[in-house]
Amino acid sequence: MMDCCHIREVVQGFFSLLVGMRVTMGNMFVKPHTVQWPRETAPLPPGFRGHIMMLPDEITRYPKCIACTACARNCPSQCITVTGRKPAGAKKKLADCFVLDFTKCSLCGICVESCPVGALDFSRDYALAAYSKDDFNRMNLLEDLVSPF
Amino acid sequence: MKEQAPTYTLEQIDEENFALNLGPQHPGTHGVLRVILHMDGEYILYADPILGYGHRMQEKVAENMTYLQVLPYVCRMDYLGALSYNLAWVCAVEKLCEFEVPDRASVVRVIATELNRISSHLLWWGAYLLDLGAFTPFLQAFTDRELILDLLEYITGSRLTYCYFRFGGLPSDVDDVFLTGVRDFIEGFRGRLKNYHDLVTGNVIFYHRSADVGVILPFDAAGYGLSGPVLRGSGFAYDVRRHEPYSGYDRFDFEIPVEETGDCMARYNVRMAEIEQSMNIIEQALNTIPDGPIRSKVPKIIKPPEGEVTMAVETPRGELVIYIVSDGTKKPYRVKYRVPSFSNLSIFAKLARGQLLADALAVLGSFDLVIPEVDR
Amino acid sequence: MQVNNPLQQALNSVGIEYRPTEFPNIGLHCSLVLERNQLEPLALSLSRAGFFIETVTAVDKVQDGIFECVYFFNHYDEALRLLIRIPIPRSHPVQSSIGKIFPGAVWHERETAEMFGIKFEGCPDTRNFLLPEDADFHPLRKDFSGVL
Amino acid sequence: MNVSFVAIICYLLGISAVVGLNAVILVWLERKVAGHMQFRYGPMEVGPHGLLQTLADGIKLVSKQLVIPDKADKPLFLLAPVVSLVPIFAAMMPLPLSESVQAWELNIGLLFIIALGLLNTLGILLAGWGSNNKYALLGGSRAVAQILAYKIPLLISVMTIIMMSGSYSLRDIVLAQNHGWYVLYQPLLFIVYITAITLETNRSPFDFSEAESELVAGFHTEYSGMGFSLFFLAEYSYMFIAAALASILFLGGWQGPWLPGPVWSLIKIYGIIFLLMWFRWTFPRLRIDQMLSLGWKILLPITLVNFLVTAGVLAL
Repeated sequence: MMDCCHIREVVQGFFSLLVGMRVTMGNMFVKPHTVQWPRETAPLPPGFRGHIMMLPDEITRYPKCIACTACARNCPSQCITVTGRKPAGAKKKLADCFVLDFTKCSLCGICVESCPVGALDFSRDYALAAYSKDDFNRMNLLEDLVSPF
Repeated sequence: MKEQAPTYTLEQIDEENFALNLGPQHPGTHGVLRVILHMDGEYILYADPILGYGHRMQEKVAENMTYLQVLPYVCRMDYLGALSYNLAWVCAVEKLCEFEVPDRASVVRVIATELNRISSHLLWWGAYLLDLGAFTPFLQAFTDRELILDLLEYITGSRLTYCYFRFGGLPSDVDDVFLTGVRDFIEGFRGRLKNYHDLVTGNVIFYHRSADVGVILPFDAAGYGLSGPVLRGSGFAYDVRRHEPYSGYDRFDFEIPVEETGDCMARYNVRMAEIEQSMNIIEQALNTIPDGPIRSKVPKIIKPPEGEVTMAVETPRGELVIYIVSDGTKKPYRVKYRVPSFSNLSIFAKLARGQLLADALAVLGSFDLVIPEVDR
Repeated sequence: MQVNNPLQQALNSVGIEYRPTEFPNIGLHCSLVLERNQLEPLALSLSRAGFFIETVTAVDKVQDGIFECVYFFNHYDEALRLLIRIPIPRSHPVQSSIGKIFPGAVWHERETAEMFGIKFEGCPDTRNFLLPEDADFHPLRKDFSGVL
Repeated sequence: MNVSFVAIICYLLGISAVVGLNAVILVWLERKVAGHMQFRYGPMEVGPHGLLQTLADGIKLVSKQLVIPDKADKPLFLLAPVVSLVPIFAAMMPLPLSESVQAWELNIGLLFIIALGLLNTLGILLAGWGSNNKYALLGGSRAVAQILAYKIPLLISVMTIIMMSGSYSLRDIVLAQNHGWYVLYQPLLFIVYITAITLETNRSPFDFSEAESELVAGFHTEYSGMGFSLFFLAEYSYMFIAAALASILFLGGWQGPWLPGPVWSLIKIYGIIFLLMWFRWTFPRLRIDQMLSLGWKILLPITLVNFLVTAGVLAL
C-alpha cells in the first residue's frame, strides 16, 4: 500500500512537471514584451515626473517665477536655489537665478505643487546622461528662457 | 557601547565547522542583509543576522523636516510597497491634524495601494522562485508587474517610489483612462494567474522545496511580533485592514486568507490568495468610486496641535505602525516607524537553526524582506 | 466595553486599572504610564493573554530630563493596541529587558539601546545593531548634533 | 586500430572545431530559448538576431585578466578548468554522427565516454578545493555527492541498452536499432536517462554545484576570464556529448528517412539539448538531499526493475 502511494506520487509529480513545461512552451509563442529601446520607445504617461523646468509667461516669454522661494523652502532635499531681483519699473520680483541640484532631487513634486504662480512643471526629459556630475548638480533652469535682466 | 557576544550556546561548534558569510552582497539575501552562518557541512548550526548596511536614520531625518517634507522619504523605506507607506504617513498626519479626506480620494487611494500590493506580491513571487532556482517565474511576474507599473505611472508619474497621496486627498484626479485600464488589467490578470499556478504552485519540485520548510509555530508568532502574510501563514487572521480599518477599507468586502501549516508553502499560498483578494477590493472600489472633490482644504503650512498619534497600516509585508509625537511645531518631535520586515526577520535566526543552506534561503525568500525597510 | 476583553484581564491580573482611550483619534486602545518594576509582570501576563509585541522604542523628553521608554503591544484576535510608557531618568538610563518573555523584543531593545543609550538589563544581545559596530554615539537623543 | 598519426591530428582539429562551434551555438540558443520563454527576445544587438553575441562575449572573456585569489592553491586552481575540458576531446572521438563520420571506431566506445565523463566532476572538485572559497568548496563537494546518485541509474540504464544490442560499440548500438528505436521499447528508461544526464551536466533543476541563489556561483565563483570560459566550454560540450549518447542509445543515432545521417544526428542531439534547456528555464532547483533520494529511491528502482524485466523478456 505504501509503495502504491509512492508510485502514484511519483507519477503525479512527473505530470506536474509536464504542466509547467507546457506553460513555458506556451510562452515561446507569445510575442515578447520587450521594448527595443532606442529603436522603439514606450509612451510617456501624461503625468511623467522628469526633472523640473521653468515655465515661461505666455506673452512676455519671461519666466513666471516670482522668486518667492516657496519651492526651495518646501523641498525635502534642499536642492533648489533661487534668488530674485526687482527689475526697474516692475511690480513683482523676478528670478535671476534658479539652480537645481538634480543629483539630490528625489522627484517628489512638492516644489511644483507649492509654487503659487505655477511657474514650475515637470519636463519630459528622461534620457539624461552626461560625462560628469557637474552637468546635473548645477542645472540652470533659466537658461532657455528670455531673461528680463 | 560595550560589546557583549550573544549568550546563545553553540554546543556543536568545533573545528569541523566553519562560518559562512552570507551577504551583504549575495543573490539570495535580496539587498544588503548580512547573515553569518555557522555551518556544519551544509547544515546551519547558528545564524546571526547583521543589519544596518542600508541604515539611513530615517527617524532622525523625519525629526528635522516638516511634515510635508517627510512624505517622499517614507516611500524610500519600502520601495516595493511605497504607496502603503505613503498612505500611512498621510493618514497619520491627517489623524493628528484632524483633516477631512473626500470620499473619492479615499477610494482612489485604496485602488492605488491595492495595485501596489499586487505588484509587490508579484515581485515577491518571482524573487522567491529565483531563490529556489527557477528563473522564468521572475520574468513572468515582471511582465504583469510592468502593466501595474504603467498604470501607477499614469497617475503618479513615477514607477517605483511613488509619492502620490497628499494631506487631505490627492494632488491630481484620476481619469477614465486609468479606471478602464485597471479594469482591463484585472480582467486579463485573472486569466493569466492560472499560468502562475500551473507553472509553480502545482510543481512537485516547488512543493517539496516549500512544504514543511521553515515552520513558524503559532506560539512564536506572538513572541516575535510577526505580522502580514508571514503571520497569516501560521493561522492568525490578523489584518490591519480588517482590525483597524483606515481609508475606508471597512466598506469593502474581502477575505483574509489564512493557512494553518506555517511553512513556506503556507506563506506562498497566503500571498497568492491575497493577490486575488486585492483584485476583489479593486473591483469593488472601481464599482463604487464616487464623484466629487479629491482634496479637502488643508493649510499650506502644517502645524499640528501638541499630542501624539499612532497609525497602523497593512503594507504588503505586514503591519506598519507610525507613531508621531508632535510638540506643536512644524516639525515632528519624534517619529517611530514600526516596520513589518524588521520583526519578521527577527525570527529567521531561530528558523535557520538545523536547516540546510538551501532551505534557509528559501525561508529568507518566503519572508518577502525589503532590507531598506528593515534598516530604515 | 466588553467585559471579556483580553487586555482588561491581563491588566487586572497584575493589578492595573483598565482605562480605554478614544481609539479613532490617536490609534490606541489603551495608554498607560508605568513604573519600571511594573513592566516585567505585565509583559508576562500580556504574553499569556496572547498579545504580541509591536515595537519597543523611546522618546527623548529632554526638557523633563527623562527618556520615555515606549512599548507597543497588540492582539491578533481583536485590535487592542496598548501603549506603555515608562519614564526613566536621563542621567541614569537603565531599563529592564523583556527579551526573555518576548524574544522579538531583543532586536527592538538593541535598536533602542544604541539609538538612545539606554541600557537594557538582561538583554541577551547588546551589540550594536543598525549603527556600526564601533559607534558610541546615540543619534536619536535630542542633544545629538550629528557632529562627532 | 589502424588510425594514422595524421588522421588523429585531423580528427582532433575537427573535434576542436565542433567543441568551439557547438559552444557558440548553444550559448546563443540557450539565451534565445531563455528569452523567448520569458517574453524577451534574448540577444539582438550583435549580428542578426544576436548570432554573433557569443563570439563577442568570448572575445571579451579571453581579453580579461585571469584573477587568481591570493590564498588559492594555484596549481589546482589553474589545472581545474583544463581537467574539465580536456577529456572532452577524447570523449568525442568514438561518437558517430553517421555510419562514416566517426573519429575512432572503438569497440568499447560507450564505456570510454562514460568513464571520461567522470573527469568533469574531478574538474569541479579541483576548482572548488583550489579556489579556497567556502562557496566554491560547497559547490565542489556537492558535485561529488551527486555522482553516485546519478551514475548508478545511468550505468544500469546503459547496461540495459547494451544487453539489448549486445555491443559496447556505439556504431553497433545504432545499427541494432534498424528495426525500431529503443525509446519505443524503453520509454521509461529514456526518461530516467534524460534525468540522469541533466544531473550529469549539472543543469537546472540539478545545478547544485553552481546554484547561484545559494552558492553565488558555486565552484566557479573565483574564476574569471579564460578560466571561466573554459568551464563554460566544458559545460556545453558535455551537454553535446550527453545528448549525442542519448540520441545514439535511444533515438537511433543517424537513422531517419530522407535526410542524410549527420543531419539526423544533429537534429536529434539538438532536440535533446533543447529539452535540457526547456527543463532549465521551467523548474526550480531541487534540494541536495531531495536529489539524492530521487536518485536512490526513484531512479535506481526503476532502472533495476526495468533491467530485470528486460533481461527476462530477452531470455524468453
